[in-house]
Amino acid sequence: MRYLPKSDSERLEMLKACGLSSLNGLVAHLPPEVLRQQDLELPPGKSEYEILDYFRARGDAMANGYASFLGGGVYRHYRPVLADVVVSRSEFLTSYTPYQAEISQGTLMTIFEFQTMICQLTGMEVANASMYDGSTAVPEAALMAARITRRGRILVARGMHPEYREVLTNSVKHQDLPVAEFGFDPASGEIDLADLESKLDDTVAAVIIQSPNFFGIVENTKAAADLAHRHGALLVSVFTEAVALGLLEPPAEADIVAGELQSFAISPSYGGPFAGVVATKMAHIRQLPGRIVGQTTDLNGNRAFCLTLSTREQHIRREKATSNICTNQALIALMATVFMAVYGKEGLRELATQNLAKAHYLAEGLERRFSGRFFNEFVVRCGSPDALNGALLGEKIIGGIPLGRFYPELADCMLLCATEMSRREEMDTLKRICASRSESVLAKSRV
Amino acid sequence: MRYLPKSDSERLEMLKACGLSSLNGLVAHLPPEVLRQQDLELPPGKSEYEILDYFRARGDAMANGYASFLGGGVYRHYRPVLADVVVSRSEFLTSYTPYQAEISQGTLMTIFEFQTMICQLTGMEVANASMYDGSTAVPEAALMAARITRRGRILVARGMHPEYREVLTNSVKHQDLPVAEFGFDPASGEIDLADLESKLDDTVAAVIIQSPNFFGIVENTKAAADLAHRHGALLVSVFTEAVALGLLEPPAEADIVAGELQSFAISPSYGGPFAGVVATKMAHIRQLPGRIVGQTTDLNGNRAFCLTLSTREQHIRREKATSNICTNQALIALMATVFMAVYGKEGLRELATQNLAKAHYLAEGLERRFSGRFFNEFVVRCGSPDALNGALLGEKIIGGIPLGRFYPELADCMLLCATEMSRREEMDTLKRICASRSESVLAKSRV
Amino acid sequence: MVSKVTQHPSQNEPLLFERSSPGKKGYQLPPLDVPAVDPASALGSENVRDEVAGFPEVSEVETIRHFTRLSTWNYAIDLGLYPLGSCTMKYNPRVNEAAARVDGLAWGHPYQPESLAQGAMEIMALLERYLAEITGMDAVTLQPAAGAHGEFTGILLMRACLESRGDARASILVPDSSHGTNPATARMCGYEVVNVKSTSRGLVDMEHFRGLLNPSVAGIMITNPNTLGLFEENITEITRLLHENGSLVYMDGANMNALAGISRPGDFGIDVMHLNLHKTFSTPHGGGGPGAGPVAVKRLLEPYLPTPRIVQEDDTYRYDYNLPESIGRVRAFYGNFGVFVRALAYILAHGNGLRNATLDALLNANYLRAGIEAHYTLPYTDRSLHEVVFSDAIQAKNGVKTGDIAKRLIDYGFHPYTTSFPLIVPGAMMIEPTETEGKQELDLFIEAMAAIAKEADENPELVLNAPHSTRVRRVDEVTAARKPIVRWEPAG
Amino acid sequence: MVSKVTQHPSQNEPLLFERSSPGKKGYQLPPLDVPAVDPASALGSENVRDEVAGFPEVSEVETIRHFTRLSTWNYAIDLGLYPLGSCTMKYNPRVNEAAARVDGLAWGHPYQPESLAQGAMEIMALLERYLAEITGMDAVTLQPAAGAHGEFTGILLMRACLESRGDARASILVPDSSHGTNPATARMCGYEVVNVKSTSRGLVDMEHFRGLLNPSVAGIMITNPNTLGLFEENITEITRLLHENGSLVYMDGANMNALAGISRPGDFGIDVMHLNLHKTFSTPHGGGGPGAGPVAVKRLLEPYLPTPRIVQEDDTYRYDYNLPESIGRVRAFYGNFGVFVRALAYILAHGNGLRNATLDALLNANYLRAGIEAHYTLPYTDRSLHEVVFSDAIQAKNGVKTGDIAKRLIDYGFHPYTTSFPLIVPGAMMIEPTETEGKQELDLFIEAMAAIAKEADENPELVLNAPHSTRVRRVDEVTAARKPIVRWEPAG
Ligand SMILES: Cc1ncc(COP(=O)(O)O)c(C=O)c1O
Ligand SMILES: Cc1ncc(COP(=O)(O)O)c(C=O)c1O
Repeated sequence: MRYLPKSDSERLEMLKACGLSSLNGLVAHLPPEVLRQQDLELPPGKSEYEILDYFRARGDAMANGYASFLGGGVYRHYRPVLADVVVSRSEFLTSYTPYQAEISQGTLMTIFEFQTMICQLTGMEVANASMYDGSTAVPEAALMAARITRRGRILVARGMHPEYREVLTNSVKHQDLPVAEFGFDPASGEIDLADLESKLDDTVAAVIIQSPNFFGIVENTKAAADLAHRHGALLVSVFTEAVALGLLEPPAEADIVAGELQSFAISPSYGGPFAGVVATKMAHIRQLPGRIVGQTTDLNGNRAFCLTLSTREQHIRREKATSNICTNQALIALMATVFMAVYGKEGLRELATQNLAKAHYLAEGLERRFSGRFFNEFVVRCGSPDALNGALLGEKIIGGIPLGRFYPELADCMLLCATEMSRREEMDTLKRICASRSESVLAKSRV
Repeated sequence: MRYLPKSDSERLEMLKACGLSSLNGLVAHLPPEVLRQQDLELPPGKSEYEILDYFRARGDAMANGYASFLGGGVYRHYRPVLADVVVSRSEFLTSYTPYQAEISQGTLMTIFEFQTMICQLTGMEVANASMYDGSTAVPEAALMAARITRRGRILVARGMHPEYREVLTNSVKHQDLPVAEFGFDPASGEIDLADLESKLDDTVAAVIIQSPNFFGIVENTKAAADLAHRHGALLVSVFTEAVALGLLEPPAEADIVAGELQSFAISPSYGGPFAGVVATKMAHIRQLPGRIVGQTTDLNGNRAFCLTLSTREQHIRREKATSNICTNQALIALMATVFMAVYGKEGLRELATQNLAKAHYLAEGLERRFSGRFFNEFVVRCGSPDALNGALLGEKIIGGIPLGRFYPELADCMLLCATEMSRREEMDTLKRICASRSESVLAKSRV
Repeated sequence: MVSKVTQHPSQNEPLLFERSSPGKKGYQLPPLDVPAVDPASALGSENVRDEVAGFPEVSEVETIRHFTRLSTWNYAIDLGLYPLGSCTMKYNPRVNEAAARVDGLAWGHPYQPESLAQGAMEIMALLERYLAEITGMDAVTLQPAAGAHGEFTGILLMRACLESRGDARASILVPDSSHGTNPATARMCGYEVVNVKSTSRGLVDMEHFRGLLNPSVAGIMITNPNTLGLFEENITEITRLLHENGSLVYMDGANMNALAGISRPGDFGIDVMHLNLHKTFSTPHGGGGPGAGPVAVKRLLEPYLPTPRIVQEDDTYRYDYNLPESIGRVRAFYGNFGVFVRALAYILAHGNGLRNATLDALLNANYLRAGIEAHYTLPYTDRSLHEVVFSDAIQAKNGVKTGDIAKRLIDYGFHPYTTSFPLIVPGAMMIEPTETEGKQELDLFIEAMAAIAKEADENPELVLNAPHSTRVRRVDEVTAARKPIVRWEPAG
Repeated sequence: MVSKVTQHPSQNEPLLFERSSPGKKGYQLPPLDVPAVDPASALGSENVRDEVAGFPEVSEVETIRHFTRLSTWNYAIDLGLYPLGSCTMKYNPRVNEAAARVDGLAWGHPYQPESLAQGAMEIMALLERYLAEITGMDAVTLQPAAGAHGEFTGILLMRACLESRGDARASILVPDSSHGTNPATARMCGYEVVNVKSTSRGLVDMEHFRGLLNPSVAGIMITNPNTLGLFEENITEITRLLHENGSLVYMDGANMNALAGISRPGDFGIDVMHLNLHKTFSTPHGGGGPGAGPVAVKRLLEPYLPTPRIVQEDDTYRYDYNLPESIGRVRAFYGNFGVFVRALAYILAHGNGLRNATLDALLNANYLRAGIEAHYTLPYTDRSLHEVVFSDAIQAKNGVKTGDIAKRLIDYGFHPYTTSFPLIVPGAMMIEPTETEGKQELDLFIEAMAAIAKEADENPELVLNAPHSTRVRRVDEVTAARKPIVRWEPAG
């Protein structure tokens, strides 16, 4: 087998060195009842050509050739060619966590750069090396806030991604950290500050908001922070669309920022692998979950980098660790790092500006459900989202995310997203179909 | 512009160091009549996304989704994933010719391995580092033979690839080296030894044959060599289908072997870049064209490799060089090297055996034009090749190469090729269409 | 004489920020095909930042050079043996990378209609089925993003099951040789951690274990083979006793590379376990991740698996969200799909020959053990499976610790083994070669270990100051932690 | 103090053959879906070999490690400045690699029907058009595989044209600063080579040149800017005189990186020229190739261009083989198509901004020149275009030659410049930075050159024995040539 670099004669020689005469001797000491006698019910091993053919055929059973206006936490953005080039370097792809600093400076320095750029984007002072994804970064931030404040309640905005909210609730459930929600303004789609205020008290560890929120709407982070802080709670600001940070004020008033970097050169890849991150103020660094790279010097006094503050982590602290996370999403975070390097200061802004323009072009003429200011996603009222999406599929367009599943009160709405990749013709087609449908609905209602 | 790593302020600073104040100052000394005033009539520079879109669209205007039975010097073979992985390494992709041995040992050692494996495959004792392709390797071999024998005439088999023959004739035309052809046996498709013998005399520098020849037929290299040698001429053996060497006796009786390695993990790529090679006996090494890597030692006595015998080459010998070749096809030869490493001894044989089986399956039931033994290509008589190919295109099959363009006497024939990639169903479809057409031809002729 | 490695120039490179200069560009966007929108008016000027201060400005060529140069400072599997115990650093087949980049898969959006997602769903369904077959379990969720996340999910499943019986119970048993994620996980699921001692042979101390069993015990998190590379010979007895106690058995499957095709956890009483696709199933570690930590369960835990689950109806796959007893999502979307593609590609490549890979992994570990045994202390001497743990006891007498020997291995051209784990072995040297190493590479490692043992004896300073050949010398981790500098800031 | 580079471990690796062991495999083929055929009976047993004796047998993981390790022994553009004069080692954009791998293009067969090849044909037609625009010529053939092959093609075209006038003539003028391929080519086309002297300013000696003109002169092969990086200021006069003499003018376009967007050869009297797509147009050198050497001609030479030519009719491209005056093919198929894709991608990226790239290339060369001038002899002092040629005259007094300085540059982390070319400069040091270098990298190079000049003065041995930091020390090229070992053979 091509992955096994041994000839049979080498195997025999090696067995001899082990005092054995056959491969079975290697497992002869296992209790007989645990030794499986049958072969695994798997097909015979395949060649790489068959394997590629198999996956290509599966790929063909996906949405090739469709335009798409899906967002909702996963965004279609151009992926600079360099991202794949860099992560395909064996030295990044096939290396382990950089515990041995002297032969891992490459990975360590890229993480240090990642941490720095996340700080620059978010207005925080320290970022970790990555979390599994945005959704799992949120409960980590919540737990962090609970440790910092020594309080035991979380308030989360209903405008945060519904799956993120679900993950949050499920994840902190058994750590005495009940999660309550506060609403959004039914007109603007922004957080309902009054509702938040009414639910805040001195047991609340953190208020969690997302901006732009699930509806694409830019939240008033400052106001939320003020409210939270007034009650001694922390503000956790969450982002799912990192591109927005190229244009929006950084959530510097927040105490913790948790987010998802999928938009930064990371393939949608049917939902993962992505890269989450948690960033905060230096005051809270010892409560951060996950790995952190720090700058130091070597024996000769030269600049060097290493993993640091590992006494927060499970491999040192076991049950007292800040998190159980071990493997993170390093290579994916590296893609995001390459993305940030490629776009840079001007590029990220131009990219964000293009997203803004595309989404506003798309929104023009559609019936927006909320009045709040939006970045590259927005909610439209469209009667039956499923029916509209069906009509769009006929034009090889994947429409928006029907919102009824997540928000029963928005059952007649869908979430549409446009990015720099959305083409004007596609958007025009979508708008045409929308218009013709609402006319025909109108026509029918007239009958 | 993203490929220009300078800011404007850096440009100014650098200009200052050159005693200039503007970029135009760099060309101010050119005669005014040569300075172009207008901009180039090119479109504005494009982003990488537009560039990729452009080429993807061009790729869609090709033969995606078609099965193909084309061969004739370019073969469809599986390409091991490692080939692209290796040649995508920056250190191979973006390095120059390894003149500076101390920082080029990687390239040098792979070429040494390439040369060795070519020798093992061909039965020769030395191979060069690569030629442009098979077709241009042939005139180089012819010129080499002329230098070695100090004779001035070439005999080439009509069964050699017609485009190779044309390149040969055109290339040696002005070096007092007339090229004459000898025929193939109209029944077997093999070289007509009698015709060859009749044309041989003591002015002939080389007899050039191809095996398997353009019709896919295995030639009697030994007999041709005997004849050539009897008249003091050299035998040059050419191959276009390197996979055949996994199964066929090496042309060790030849004095020079010239060939094309496209079959070894090199994309058909609409005809290039490919990798040619010339190999020979050690006695003739100083007449070889192109680069050669040799083994030597470094200052410390350790094994090292370097380009060697460069006194044969144009950069040293100028008009007295063995060839004018400079840039060769190193990276493409590296793909072939990786291919040979991946397949190895057993693999190349199994691959060749599969090709043999597929081609013989395809041939079964078709009307073969020649009786000679064939490897993975063969000639079928099919009435109108264009009409048959048209019918096949309707089934998304690209049929064979119509031979009339190259051999008027074979105007009712096409050259078909099957490789390990040819699928039984596709072959069955081709055979079905062939059969139904010849029936309908029969039917018509009956009317 | 180090025959594995030689020094060679390696390019220096500053931080991106130190390469930056205002106006340099590494990007270009296609021209906007819709009217421009003024950010301040669309978003409110108070919401629009002036710039991302400090963000780099570099060109494309500098970017590729930057990362290419940095890459050359790393060790990697593609460069040589990476014998990190417990990490299963095996060859990452490149065809898997190609598979994961197939357009329709890489650009698949998790919310695209199921009718346009059948390819991805089939991949997930097939991977679930194969993992169930390999582990001998009944059902699988692919959602968890890594091993620790799988543990978390698994313990939530146990908890849900116990809760459905009316009592979540209070504690989880964790052998003292276990990985740090185990106790950390138990804690995150609201359980107290109770340590189980190991015997002098390195196995669960059955007496101690029996003594710990009581009605408050929710279950155990057991690693088998354990982190010493030893098969828990009493595993059927252990699972039987726990089940009798009304407890459930979680297995940390990080060491499945020792069992695949040989023995199935489902057949020796395991109720729930995770797999590390980035270990056993060859997906690349990528400098720390990503991974995937699918959780396999017996029927009794199936109702609690996270939402959604994939179900097949005729030839069509669909998501089932209607799972009233489910613990719900542990992650947005469906998991690290790109990692699933790679793992499935790996399973397809070996197919029913997976057993041969396992046997080669065991052979390599035992061969290394045999080669090194003369020079280092072997605290536990039962037959090793996929890894072997030595201790630095002999060398420590000379002041040379496992960490020093590890650093010296670097000079010999190897990535070190895992140091200081498992905790029950003082000065542990935990070595796992995996099956994708050839004899030549292993022989060089044995040679290096022998040479270092000699150095530790004759010239300990040499080892204590290692590495000597790297572009940075031994790195000061203490200062790094004491005065954390965790981001670049402009000078002055 | 070398600030560019530091030593670091680099993996050793034997030859593939030394890794080989019978039975190891790196491949697997899909099962044969047709009946097996016995080779001996199908091919004749006399035609079937027993085995490929000596061929390697290695596994996949060993193969990738083998080539990955070897790769790390190389220098590369992606690692740093590669200032080889005359070679135009510029950044090779990675998007070009992606473009060349687009399925329909990479799998295109040269004989597939024209109706299924329109994509490739459009690419070639567009590239021809853009190259004609950039050079100011009328028609282009893409067939030649490299620069030298382009020269060969171009001189054949000249010859065909002259023959059509009844006299091919006998000789070709070649300036003494020309590249070796020029005289070698002239010779291969049946012409005698007549050298033209250079003046003390490094330009064509007009007096000598005029004296050489006579009716047997077929033409000239001139490089402009010449290999000293200087523009031939009398170029219009030269071309005029040749045309008056009934001769034709070939331009070696290897140095087009100095002219693109600035000056067009077609506008200063050139009749035929080649371009090196692997220089000016950024396609990767790949350790020696592949390249492509398109030839651009004026109308008068168009009838002779190789067959086939692409012609556009309405929206359709087709091949025209009916070219009675053509010199015929110089290569099978249509040329190095994959290289065309890359070059076109490059042109599309710069578009009408190509001029800016050229100016930056000139700026870089002049900046290096200004930085180095104080330390080395500059034999020709006219303003440089894209490259500058120094000589080792000062250092040679101490026994330190251009080759030694080159080797010492390696210790400073750079690939050397071109040594010993052009031949008219004794001890030449030919430096071409290209436009894709930033100021930081150039400053380091200047620093290194200054430091080496100092070393050559104060400690020549240090330079004479360089490089000191590489995995192999200076390589013995003399023995290599004296006793050629050009293939591996089994020991014993
Ligand atoms: C034994 C063991 N358990 C659990 C884990 C945690 O797995 P992960 O890193 O994928 O979260 C590891 C990983 O190192 C391990 O070795
Ligand atoms: C001035 C000059 N002419 C011609 C050539 C030959 O080009 P190629 O190597 O592409 O054959 C070169 C290449 O080095 C060159 O520098």
